Parts: sequence; C-alpha cells; structure tokens
Amino acid sequence: MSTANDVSYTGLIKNGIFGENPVFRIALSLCPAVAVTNSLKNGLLMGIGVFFVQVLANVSVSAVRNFIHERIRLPAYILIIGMWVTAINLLLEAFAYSVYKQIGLYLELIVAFAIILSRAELFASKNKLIPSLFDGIGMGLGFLVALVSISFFRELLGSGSLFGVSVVASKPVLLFALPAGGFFAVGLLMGFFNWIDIRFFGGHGASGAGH
Amino acid sequence: MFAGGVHPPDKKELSSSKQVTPLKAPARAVVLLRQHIGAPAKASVSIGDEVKIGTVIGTPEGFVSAPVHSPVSGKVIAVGEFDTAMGRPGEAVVIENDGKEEWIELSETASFMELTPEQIKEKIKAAGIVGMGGATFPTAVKLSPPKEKTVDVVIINGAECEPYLTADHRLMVEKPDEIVSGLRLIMRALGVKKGFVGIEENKPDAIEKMKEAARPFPEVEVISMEVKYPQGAEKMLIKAVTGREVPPRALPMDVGAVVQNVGTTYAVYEAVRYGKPLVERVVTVTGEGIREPKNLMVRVGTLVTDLVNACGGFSVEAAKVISGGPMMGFALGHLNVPVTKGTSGILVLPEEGLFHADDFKPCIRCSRCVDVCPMGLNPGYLSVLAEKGHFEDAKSNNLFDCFECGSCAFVCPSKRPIVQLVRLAKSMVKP
Amino acid sequence: MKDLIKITLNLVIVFLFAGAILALVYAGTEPRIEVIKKEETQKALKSLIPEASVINAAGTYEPLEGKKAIYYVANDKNGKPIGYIAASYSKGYSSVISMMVAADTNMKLKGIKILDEEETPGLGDDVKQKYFQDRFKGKTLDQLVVVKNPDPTKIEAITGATISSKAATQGVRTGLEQLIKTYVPNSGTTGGGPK
Amino acid sequence: MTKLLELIVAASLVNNFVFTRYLGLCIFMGVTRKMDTAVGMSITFTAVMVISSALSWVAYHFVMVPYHLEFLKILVFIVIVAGFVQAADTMMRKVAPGLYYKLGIYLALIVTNCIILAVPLINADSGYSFIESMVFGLGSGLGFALALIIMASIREKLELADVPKPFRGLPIAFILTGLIALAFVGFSGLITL
Amino acid sequence: MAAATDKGSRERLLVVSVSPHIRSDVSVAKIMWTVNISLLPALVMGFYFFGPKAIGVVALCIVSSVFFEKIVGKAMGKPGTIADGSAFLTGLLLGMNLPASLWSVHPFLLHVPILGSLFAIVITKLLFGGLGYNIFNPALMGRAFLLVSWPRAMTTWLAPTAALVGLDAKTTATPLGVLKEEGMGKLMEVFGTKGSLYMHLLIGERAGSIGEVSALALLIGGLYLLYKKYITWHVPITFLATVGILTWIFGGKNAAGQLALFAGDPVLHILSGGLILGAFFMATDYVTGPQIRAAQVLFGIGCGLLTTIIRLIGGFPEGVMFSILLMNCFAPLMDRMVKSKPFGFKEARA
Repeated sequence: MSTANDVSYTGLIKNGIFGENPVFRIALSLCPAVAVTNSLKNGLLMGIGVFFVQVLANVSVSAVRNFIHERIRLPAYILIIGMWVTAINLLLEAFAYSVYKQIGLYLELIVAFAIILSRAELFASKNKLIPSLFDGIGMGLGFLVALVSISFFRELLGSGSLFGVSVVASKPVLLFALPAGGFFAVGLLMGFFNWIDIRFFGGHGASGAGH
Repeated sequence: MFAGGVHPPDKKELSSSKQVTPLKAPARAVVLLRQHIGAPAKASVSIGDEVKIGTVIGTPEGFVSAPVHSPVSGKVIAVGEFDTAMGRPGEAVVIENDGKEEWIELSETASFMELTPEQIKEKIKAAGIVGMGGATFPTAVKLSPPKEKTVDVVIINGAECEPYLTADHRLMVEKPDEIVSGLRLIMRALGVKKGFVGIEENKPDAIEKMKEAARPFPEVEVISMEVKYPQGAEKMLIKAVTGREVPPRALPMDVGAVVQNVGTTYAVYEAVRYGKPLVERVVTVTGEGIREPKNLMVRVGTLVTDLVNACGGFSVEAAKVISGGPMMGFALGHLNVPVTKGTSGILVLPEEGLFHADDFKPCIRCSRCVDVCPMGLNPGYLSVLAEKGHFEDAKSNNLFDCFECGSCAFVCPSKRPIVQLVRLAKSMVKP
Repeated sequence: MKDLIKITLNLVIVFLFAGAILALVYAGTEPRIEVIKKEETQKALKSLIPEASVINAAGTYEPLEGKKAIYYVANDKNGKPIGYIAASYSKGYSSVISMMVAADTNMKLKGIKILDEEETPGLGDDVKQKYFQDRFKGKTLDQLVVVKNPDPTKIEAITGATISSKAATQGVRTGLEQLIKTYVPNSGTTGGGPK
Repeated sequence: MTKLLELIVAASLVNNFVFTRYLGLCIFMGVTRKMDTAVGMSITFTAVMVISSALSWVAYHFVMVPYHLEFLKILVFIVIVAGFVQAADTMMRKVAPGLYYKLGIYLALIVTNCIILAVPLINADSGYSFIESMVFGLGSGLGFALALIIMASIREKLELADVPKPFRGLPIAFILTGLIALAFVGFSGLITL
Repeated sequence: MAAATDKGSRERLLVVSVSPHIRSDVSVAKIMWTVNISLLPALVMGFYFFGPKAIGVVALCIVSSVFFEKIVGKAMGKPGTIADGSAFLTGLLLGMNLPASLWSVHPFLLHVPILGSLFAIVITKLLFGGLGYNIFNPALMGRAFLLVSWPRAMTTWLAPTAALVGLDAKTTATPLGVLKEEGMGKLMEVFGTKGSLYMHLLIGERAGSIGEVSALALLIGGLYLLYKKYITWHVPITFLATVGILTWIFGGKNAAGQLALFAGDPVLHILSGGLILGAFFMATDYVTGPQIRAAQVLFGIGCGLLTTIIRLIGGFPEGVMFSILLMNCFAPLMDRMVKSKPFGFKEARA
C-alpha cells in the first residue's frame, strides 16, 4: 500500500491483481464475491461495474485532493463514490436491463464497498492523477479477476454451464449455484490459494488475517 | 453425597486381610528433611554424630513446618541430596543403623486425657506429626485455626478411597481404641464437642471395630459412606459426613471442620500418651506385580527396594512402581527412594493392562469427565485449553479448584492426560 | 469561521459537481429505461398472443393483498379482441411468483408465462420451465387442478415440488378468474371449482 | 400484528442477511473473532438500523417520491446514514461516555457497511409503510445480531481446533458460514412475504 | 508422555507418568463401534424393506467415507483415525439417511452418495480439524448438502416391498409427505386405521430413508445405548417429548382445515420421519452438542421445537435434520452460557 511514486504502472496493476487482491488477499468487499457470482455473466458485469466505479472514484478523488478540506474528506469521497455508483446503475439499467434486475441491489451497494473508499482514502488522496488511475485499474482488475474466477467455478459446478451455455449435460453440484455455495466457493478458493502460497512460495497464507 | 466420582476396581482384597507386620529397621536410613508441606526442616546433625531413635535430626523452619526425627539408632554418615519419590532430589540425612535399636528417653503421660489443648498441641508439634494420607500438612498447624474461625467438628478420614491401599483399613481393624483416643485428643485440642469417623462401606470389619471402640463415647460417631472415589478427599468427606460444602478456594475450617487421617490420629495418640515422635508408619505394599502383598510397619527412611524385597520381590516384570495409590500416586523412576511420613503404599503394576499415555486423542466432548468431576468442573475443556496454550481461559474456568483426583483421566475414552495438562496450566498462570 | 465557510463551500461544490454529472447521466438514460421497461412487458405479452397486433392495458386488480396487477386486451388488426392477458401473483414456497396468464375469447388458456420466482432451485424453480408452463395450454378454469400423476385434463405437479406447482396454478386461476369476471357476461356462477 | 411478526421472523431467520442475502460479510467476518465485539456490534447495529430505516422512510416518501428523485436514493440514503451515525457519535460521547467507550468504535465501522444501506433500499423497493420499515429494520438487525453471536461463539471454539494451516482464519470462516447457511435452509418456506 | 528413567545407575526401567495410573476400559473406538452395532437392527429392517438397492447405497457411503477419511486425512497429516470407527459411523449414518432410490444407473446417481460422503468427511469434519473439532454432525451435513444439490433424487422414495431381490420398485410418498401435502384424511385412506398406521411405522413398512423406517428397531438400538450409558436421556427424551407435546397441541386441524388445539397426533409424529433415528443417534453426537447436561436438555427442547415448526409450518415435510443442524450452530453458544457449577459454588455466592 501507500505512496508509490517509484513503482511502475504495471507494478500497480500487478499489485491489485495479485499482491493485494481485494477479495482473496486483503479480504475487503466480500459480499459481492458471494452474492453475485452464481453465474459468469453476473460476476463479470458486477466486476466491470466495480472496475469502473473504482477507476472513476480514484481519478476524481485524486483530481480534487488538493481542493477538499481535511475535515470533510471522507463525506466528500463517499458522495463522489455514491455519484458514480448511481451513474453506473442508471447506465446498466438502460443497457443491460435483465442483468440489472438480477444484481441491482448489489450494484447499488457498491457504494458501501470498503475497497473503493479505502483506495480513495489510502492511495488516490495522496497521489497524482495518473498513478491513481493505474491503482484504480489494478484494484478494479483484481476485483474483476476474483469475481470472474469465483463465478467460473460456481457456474460450471452449480449449473454445468458457462455464460449460460451448457457445458455438462446435468447440473453437477447444484449447491454451488445456491447462496451457501458461494461461501464454500470463496472459502475453498482462498484455502487453495493459501496452500499454493505456503507450498510453493513459502508464504504464510495472507488472507488468514482477515479484516 | 457429592456429585460425580468414579468406581475403579478397588483390588483391596490383595492385602486387606494381611495383618500389619513390622519390617526390620533398615541398615541405612535415608531421612528426607522435607516430608511435609511448607518449609523443609533444617539439618541439626552433621556427619559423624551419634543418634538414637527419636533424636531430632531436623528442626522446623518457620510456622508451617515440622521437625524430623531419626528412625534408627546409629551414626550420621551423610547429609546431602537424595532422590525422592516425586522425582526431584531433596535434602536428606543418611544414618547408618548400629542395630542397637536404642530409643531416646520417652516419658509416658498416664493422665493424657487431662492435658490442656496447648500441651496436646505442643506434644504433637514436637513429634513431627504431619497429615499421613499423603497431603503431609503439619498437624499442629491444622489444629491451630485462626481465632475468627470456629471449628465445631472433627472428622477422621477412614475412607481410603484409593484402590489397592489398605494401610488405614488395617490400622482401624487393629488399633480402633487408640484411634478413638487420638480423635478425642484432637477434639480436646480444638475444643470441639463432636467427632466423626467416616469409613467407606467396603470395610465392614473396620466399621464394626471402630463402632465398638466408639461406643463408650457418645461424642464420637462412626459413619459408613458410599464407596466411590474420591470419597476420601477432604471436601467430599466433609460433604458426606456433615452435608456442608466447602466453597471454592476455601478451607475445611471455613465450614467449621477439621479432617485428620487415620494414621495421623494414631500417631497423635502415640505422641501425646507416650511422647513418641513420628518415625514409622503403615505402608501397604501391593499390586499384581508383587509376589506377596503385605501391610508393613515401616521406619521412615527405609528404601522402597527394601519394601519390595520384604514382600518377595516382583512376581512378574514390573512396569510401574507407584508411591501412593493408583489414582493420585507418583510413579517412581527407580526403587532407591525412601519412605516418608506421607507414603501410604507402594503399588507394583505389571506391563499387562498398563496404559501408556503417549497416544491420546482429541477430546470428543463426551461429558464423562464432567459427570465424574467431584469439583463440578469441565476437565476435558480445561485440558483442551491447556493443550492449546489458553491458560488464562483455563483459569477463568475454575482451573484452581481442581485437586487432581484423576477421576476425569480415569474415565476419558480419548485417554487424555487431563491431570498432566491441568498441572501444566496451573504452572503457567498464577492462582 | 473561515474554515466553516470553506467547508461549506467545498461541500456545495462537490454536491453541484455530483449533481451535474448525475443529471446528465439521468437525462441520457431515463427515457431509454422507460422504453426498455415497456418493451420488456410488451415482449412478454406478445410471446403469449403472437398473432395480436395491439395489446393494451384494460384495468387493474389485486391478485394478492397489496399487490396490484394489470390486465390487458389483445386485438387483431381490425381491433377485434382475440384474447385477454392478466398479470397475476401468488405466494409460492419461498417467494411470490409473478406471471402472465393469457386466455382466448372462450376463456381457454392460450398459455402462461412465469416472469419472476425464487423457488427452490432444482425443484420449485421448474415452474419457469417450458414443460410445466405448457401443461396449462388449452385448459379451462375447471381443469386447473393439481394432481400428482399425468392427466391431460388436469395440471400435473412438478415431481417433488407440489407446493410450487399448486402456487403457480393458484396464480393462474386468480388471473383467469379476473378475466372471466371482467369479460364473460353473467359469469357470477362460473367461478367455482375446487381450489 | 401478524404481518409485523411475520416480517420480523422473515427478516431475521428466513431471509437472514448474512446466511441468505450474503450481505454485511466484511463486518461479519471482521468482528466475530471475539464475542465481546460481536455483542457490541449487534447492539449498535440493531439500533442504527431501526432509526435509519425510519429516517430514510421519511426522506423517501416525503421528499424523493413527490419530486421524482428516486434515482438519487443511493446518495440520499448514504448521506442520511452517515449523518445519523455522526450525530449519534457526537451525542453518545457527550451524553453517555461509558456507552460510547463500549460501542463507539463500532459506529465508525457502520458507515461503510452494506447492510445498513441495504435496509432502506429494500424498504423503498418493497413499499413498506413507516411501521413496517422500522419492523423490517428491527428484524434485520436481530437477524444480523443472531448471526454475529452464533458465529463468534463458534469461532471461539474453532480457536481450539486443529484447522489445516491453509484454511485457518478467513477460509474456514467462509466454509463455516456456508455450513450455517446450509442449516438455515431449514427455515426456507416458513414464511413467504 | 512416558519417559524412561536414567538407566545408568538403576537396574530397572520403570515407566514414569502422571497420575492416574489406571484407566477405565472405555475408548473412543469402543464407543463408536458400539453405536455402529446398535444401528444394526434398523439397518437390517431397511435392507429387508428396500432390498439390494439399500445395501448398495449404505455400502457405497461407508466405503467412500472410510476412503476419504484415510486419503484426505493422510494428506492433512492426520493418519490412523480409521480404526476408531468414526468414519465408518458417519458413512453408516449417512447411508441410513438416504433413500434407496439413489442406487440407480439411469439416471446415473451413484456419485451422489459418494459426494455426500466427501462433503461429510472432508468439508464438515476434516477441514475443521477432524474428530472432536467438527461443529456440525457430518452425516447430517452430508445429507443436507445432497438435499439441496439433488433435491429431486433425494426425495424420490421407494415403496417398501419386503422383497430381498428384484431391482425395480415403485416410488411413493413418505407418511409425513402425505400428511403435509394432502392431510390426515389421505393418510388414513392409505393405511386404513390408526392402529394399522402405527404398526406400519413401528415395523418399518413405509417409504422413507433406508435407516429411519423401523421405529421399533431404532428404539431397540437407542435403548441399548442408554443401557450401556454411551448416551444419556437428556437429549433424546426431551427431543421426543417436545415434538410429542407440541404436535399434540398444534398439530391438529378441524374439518375446515383450521388449526384445532390439542387435536394433533403425537404418536404419529414421534414414530414417523427420522425423529427416533435423529434423537437417539445424531442429536446425541458428543462432538456437536453442548457438554453440560442442563444445556443438553435445552438442546433437546430446541431440536424438538424446530422440528415441530418445520413440520407444521415450514417448507419441508420433515425437520429433524435441519433442526439438529440448527441446534449444532447454537451448541458453542450454549457451552458458553451454561457452565458446570463448581462444588460449593452456592455457598461461595452467599
């Protein structure tokens, strides 16, 4: 985390996807990871929604960082994020109505995602526009990657399909398409990544800490 | 009656009918200076000193302490560290027996029942008497309660609830009158009007003898109690006899009771009437691994190996030799450790049927330990907390109420070393 | 004091900035959202009576307490009614099932469409499946009875999901009854039949 | 009356926020490592939920609906919640410092929690009346409290368990939540709203 | 734990360990195998009524449970837990809680029991640390997992045939299923008289999970466990009593289908479904219930209450499984709230 003037832009993006993956590593914004990942389509669109909100929020916060008074920093950021969320919501409602109907509530709740506010506060408010943009892209992509991988796993196992197209004849394990299945998918994937981390990279299983 | 308790096979038939026989004094007596709870006695003799039976060789240090007397006549040949039954070495005076069996001068008090409480306590203190059931708390201290506590009942502990042991049992059968006199002396010393002898039902002959001996004295009552371990634990005994419950972390005297062991009571009688210091005691040598189980009158300072030899040695390869009973006794690493004032038995267990504690399993929460714990604790949970290092949590779950009776470990289907883990936890946090 | 003014000014500016952007987006999307919502409904209606050229809302009723629903008339090119559609709701196993019920002028069902439900996945949510919805085709009000075994004159329940099947059927009944009540003269007595 | 009771049961058990709507997970995972924090959070949360439901209802039905500003509901609701929490924070510090010392730290966490925002949003979408909104808030709060307390008690027990290393911490907490959610399936079909 | 003494100066090698030096002969393995054996009568009745399919399903569960325990346990560094019989018991209980119809090739369902075992052993038990650490009853969690994942297959019940050969069988509904969906009248229609209904429930000639059908055989096993003191009355009796009382009060309906108080049939509710199997063999699971007896009474009442709620107003015809799993959630809380009372505690307060 922190100011990263000396870090390359690709480094910022890598950091978002691997080093500080919002879901698997720093474990923020877990609700959508469980809630909307029962199909790849939902997961992908949610990921894209978060991606745009994150990027736009980072950029706009960074743009106004010298202007906003210290004491109203957080309320102002929340306002900015709320605005972008509303905008994205309206756009999705207009251009992807069926998806909006399914994940609408969770889209609206992007505003309360800790990851977005925390990046705005920890990174964008202290960095210039371009690094903030790339940090936003990195974090947004990290989120997108996490959601897509979870929903890939869940749609394949739960519905036997990918993007709604049947891959397997029957539904292999319906549980994964259900609410409870989201918890198992996230838990098992986290455990699996920790295992890889411990087994091959000598790590300690970073998501063990939790937030 | 207390809740809980267990019924291990009592195996008392091995030695319960064997008359107490005196064991020849050892050629060399190893007398530990710490045979009681509290400060160890300080050696008052040095190498080369001549001593008689009853000569004080260790003087008490501080209030909670007791003197130590020579059990043989002869010459002091060493003062130094010696292995003890507890495993750790302790300071001891070693005396070579000259075989003369000379006693110091003893003076009998004919009208011993007329002595004042202070005189009785003085004689008990001088005789170095301690609790002989195993706890070895100096008796004189126990008989001097602080002024604000009112003691109104004395209980003699004849439960002997530990399996195998029969030392107290034989003493009650063979010396009932002496024990009743000892009880009356203790009552007199405390100014108490009521005395009880609590005996488990599985010793009908002792109950009968004691009842007969107590008949002339209406203030003494013999009570027969249900057989279950640990009936002989102080708090359980008080509950069984008087119905009073000693609160957690309180002492018997807080509910007006003083408990004394049968052996102690006998020693009190001998000390007050004849002025005899405590230099010998009854030890049950028993177990499936000994050729000829016996109840022996043994001088303090005799080595366990002598006791084993006196009973015909091991009948089979012995795997475990225990000082005390199987539930709370100490496993001996070797046999060259001396008998102390608190040694109630030597138990020899063969390999067959022996349980090895190294492969225990996780707690399956079966609640058996909760059911049997006489203190109403959750021993299994305590053991898990201790195992995982949560010692403070163990403390807040009443860790220090546990007196390590071992009932929980006895019944545990996962064979968990609960007592050991509890001790670990106790050593890691302050009470 | 100076701080306060600055803070207020700050917030006002942020508000204005946010408001402006939102107003822009809203202005751009709002009409489209309206259109899309209407299209969705029209698409659903059309799929039930494809031969109709116009389907117009004709009134509202309450299939469930507190839930309003619209019913429609489908006209052909000449403006002659060729069928009726009623939106309907019913309480299912774990959710409110919303649906559309289409009937011809003889009040025989032309078809139904389950729009929304959150019934048990793998069981009750089969009410959304074509095979189940097809079981309603050509049925009359009296035939809307759920049975467990195949029966061409009744509604066969989804295996293992009798509650959801019954709920869906109940919703269809409610819709059909509304249409009968509205469009069949002297229909006061025909509403009977087993529930 | 029956309807309100049903609403409470439905919001707390049948549609429990954590176990069937998968909301509030960050807080849920974060504060259930110790029972004390879970209890503190439960109390604070339930209170804030009920009151913010009421405030949002007033704003929604007296301002937003008449002026067709429904599309601003996200912004308005989050401002209401944040403002209310800030006010509660200040008042508690002055009026009841003892309580503030106990519960104040949780207040700060609340603003960025999705449940607290989800309640007014669901209220608005479902068209609940004023009383119903508050009862829904109460039921949701109770359900969340139930989830927090159950989870905290189980996780305290898990502290003593030999969980395989890669699964310690969050992964096992997720799997545990999944198992509880599976058990909560038993409540499904109890009440259909 | 056992430490050898220093050999140098001593002639003997004696075992030194902390007291107590004698142990009772009860062991985890003995308990588990006894429970396994006490399930035998019910299992035999299940085999008798559902034939070779039932044998296949139960065998599949047992073999796969033991297999997963061995393989995954080894991978996690927890070997040597097969002999204690707990994995066998999980497999057996899971098998007994499944319908015999799962032994089916068209449609292929043989993987269903195996995946159930996988979920029970690996997810519910081993991931939490293995025997003694699991929060939920593994067999029941395995079944809950199967119920939501294959809802139709899991509720397809074979009619009891009492034929030991022959693989084709008719499917039918369980008595509780009939009661839930079609009411008491229909049940009477099927079984004739109440006496006949009770008889069928006792002997086991009814549709249901393999091991739950014969109430009598289950009672024999349960009473044997009570007699052996491997379980106590606290959970099963309160569980059964709560269901009995509540269904008697709230389980009845009058002719118009309205609730009629004190008109329910407690005998029917106690004997049917998986209640006796659950009350004696699964709610009594040591690991997943509370430890203190007073809490166990509450646990039993809670199970009974939830079972009744689910049966009478919930979405499922049977609620035993979910009620036990839900109470499993509460067990750690109950452990926290209800502590054992130390000796002399009352006086300490005074």
